[in-house]
Amino acid sequence: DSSFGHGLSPNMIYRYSRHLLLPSFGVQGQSNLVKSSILVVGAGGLGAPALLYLAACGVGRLGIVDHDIVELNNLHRQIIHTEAYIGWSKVESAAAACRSVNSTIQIVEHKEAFRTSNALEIMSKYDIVVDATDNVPSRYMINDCCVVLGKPLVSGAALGMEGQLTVYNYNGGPCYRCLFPVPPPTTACQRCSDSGVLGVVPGVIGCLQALEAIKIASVIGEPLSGRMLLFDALSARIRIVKLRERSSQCKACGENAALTQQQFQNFDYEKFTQSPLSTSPLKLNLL
Amino acid sequence: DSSFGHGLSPNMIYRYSRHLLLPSFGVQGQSNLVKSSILVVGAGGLGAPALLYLAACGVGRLGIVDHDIVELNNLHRQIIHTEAYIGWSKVESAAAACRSVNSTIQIVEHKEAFRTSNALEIMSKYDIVVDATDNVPSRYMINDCCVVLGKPLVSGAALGMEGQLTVYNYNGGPCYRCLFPVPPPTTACQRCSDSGVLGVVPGVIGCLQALEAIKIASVIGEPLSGRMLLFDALSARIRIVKLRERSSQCKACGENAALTQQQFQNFDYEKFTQSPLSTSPLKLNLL
Amino acid sequence: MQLTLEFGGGLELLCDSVKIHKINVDPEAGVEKLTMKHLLAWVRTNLIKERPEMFMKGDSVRPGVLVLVNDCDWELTGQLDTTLEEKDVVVFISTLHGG
Amino acid sequence: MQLTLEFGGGLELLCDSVKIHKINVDPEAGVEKLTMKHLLAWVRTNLIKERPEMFMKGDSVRPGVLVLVNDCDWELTGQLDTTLEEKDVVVFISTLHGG
Ligand SMILES: [Zn+2]
Ligand SMILES: [Zn+2]
Repeated sequence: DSSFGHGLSPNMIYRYSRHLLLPSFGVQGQSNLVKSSILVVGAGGLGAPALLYLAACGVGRLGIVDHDIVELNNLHRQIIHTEAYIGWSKVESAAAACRSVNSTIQIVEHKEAFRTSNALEIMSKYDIVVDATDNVPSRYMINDCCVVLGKPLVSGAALGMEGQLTVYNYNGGPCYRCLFPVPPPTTACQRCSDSGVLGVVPGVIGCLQALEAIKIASVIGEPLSGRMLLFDALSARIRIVKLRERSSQCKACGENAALTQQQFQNFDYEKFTQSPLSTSPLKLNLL
Repeated sequence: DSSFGHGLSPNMIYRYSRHLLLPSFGVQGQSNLVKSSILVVGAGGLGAPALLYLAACGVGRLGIVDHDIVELNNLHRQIIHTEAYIGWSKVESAAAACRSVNSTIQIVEHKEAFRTSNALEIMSKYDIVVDATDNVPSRYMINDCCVVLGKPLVSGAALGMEGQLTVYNYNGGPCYRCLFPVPPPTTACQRCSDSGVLGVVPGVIGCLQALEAIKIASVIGEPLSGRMLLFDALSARIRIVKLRERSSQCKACGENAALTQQQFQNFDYEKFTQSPLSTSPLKLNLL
Repeated sequence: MQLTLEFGGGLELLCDSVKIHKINVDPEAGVEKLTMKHLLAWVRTNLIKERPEMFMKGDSVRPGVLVLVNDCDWELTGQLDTTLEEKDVVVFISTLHGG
Repeated sequence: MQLTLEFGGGLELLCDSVKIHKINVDPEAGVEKLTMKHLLAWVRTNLIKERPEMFMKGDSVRPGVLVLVNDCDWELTGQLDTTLEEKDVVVFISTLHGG
């Protein structure tokens, strides 16, 4: 610890020197980061770069939730996992990688599926949540849990050659349900495992998720709340668009909503979205 | 090898299945990638994510040039290096990381400074060049070498809270010297080591460099040639702007230029830019 | 009236995989202004080649589709009643869930 | 004439670290059109607070600065002779070299 009030040890000052030199970040930004805690749900294509950059930058406590195991066909995009970890839990693999780049932060392994039964308990220990999952029911569940607990949510998605990014439930801004009160038809809900994704596309979005989480945690800049970034990798075009405000009619965050912890725990997200929370393995038949 | 003409083994088909599923990429895109070779100059903040994603996606031969060693104050942004590699050469460290995510590609280690004396020989072995360096003379030297050898150049830069990205010398588009015929005054040339950089900013730009290199190598989409991406992390704003065309007056690629290999080798880039090719270590005095 | 329409997030698959459409469309006979409501009907008739239920539900877009008029959520511009002007850019994008 | 000026890549440090400036500037007396040449002189007088040599060289910008008029390189619009119109956005950005 330190007697300078910023909580940065001499070792940290050396490690994070390029952050401390930045006038718009500096000692205060790094000090805020070191005191913050961030939960990343999903250690896959989005979570891989998000976790590495969050660990490297010095977030004080970093939680990882996933129930999946590392497979060879993940490695084209999930750059946090190595061949040596095929067959291991993604959380153990990701945690080991994070520790190897920064042994000075606390890394918490949640080797379980994120469900209504454990979501409140897990999420309540963190300041900021990063949604790096790959399916519709998880996105509603994580959003609602963030609303119930009052946590900002950095939400990213990638499929094919496209990516999307925004910050929900931040500082009076809209939540996921404000934008999407009714779930899409199941036929419109493709997953990377079904439809493919160019590996570096979640790479770009995952890095941007880390950036937004860092901005919120260190209290710098303007987070991407009430705005959405739309990324088209093939044409190298990016749009940042203005979103609607928080909806007073929203079933999660609206004026008369007041979603309770009990209601959240009893809500059936698979039934609501008519989609399973877990992915079934891919049957590929190319030849 | 394979008897199906696309050069993909059953193991590759499984590993890259999410690429093969993509209609706009598919077997042809992956096959092009596997047959391509990419040189990344610089295994630092930009090179780290670029190298990991290029290795993971299946580029056939990946070259890494750097003369630097891994230091603790690199680790906040250079996520390819781990604490265990502090004091090692960055090339060895990066190559080990790339091999651990993909042992099926060829990784070539160039543990030396990129100089006019070795540039032609090194670069001639690759199809595409990624400029992930951090200083002005290197940027002119790499550009000119690409012009002499006719290689497309994916150029990224990051400093502070900002990043820039474009593709030079591609398909009749402009080169670096078309845009910047005269080097900037040395007082305008800050490096990350002097001025600081938020670690995830080169992360975003490095991923986008990997993407552009992948697009060129796999012959898909519209590379960012004649356009430049300007990224402002603090405000979460991105502009993609239209650049000038190739200049007929350009000293490197212009009509009457015809820069020869001999002229390139004799050109003094440090004198031209009045900046050294190597960085001196940072003296930080915060306390 | 000249408009640029863009489809993304998979919706382009409904229009021959073409993402950007430069179109000319006029208001209904007897009406002065071109509204989003009329544009949606026009798109369904003229651009959507297959599975129209993946684009529309009733006279609006299906759940999960964001509509942006000049880079602004159509909830802010009046949804179906939004009046379009010459050279406006309208984006239809399906929200993604992959990672 | 209302213009938006943006400074980036470190040039904002020359104008009190403010990146975006909404300004009102009129053509020179006796001249009808506002050109980039006049705007540069105006910026140097009114916005640049320190080290003007980091922004200009002679009557143009210094080497290493890109000038963009409505997201387009000013080499394509006529450089110093570019005529500006109401609500144009002019970006001055210093090229970065870090990594
Ligand atoms: Zn809401
Ligand atoms: Zn040139």
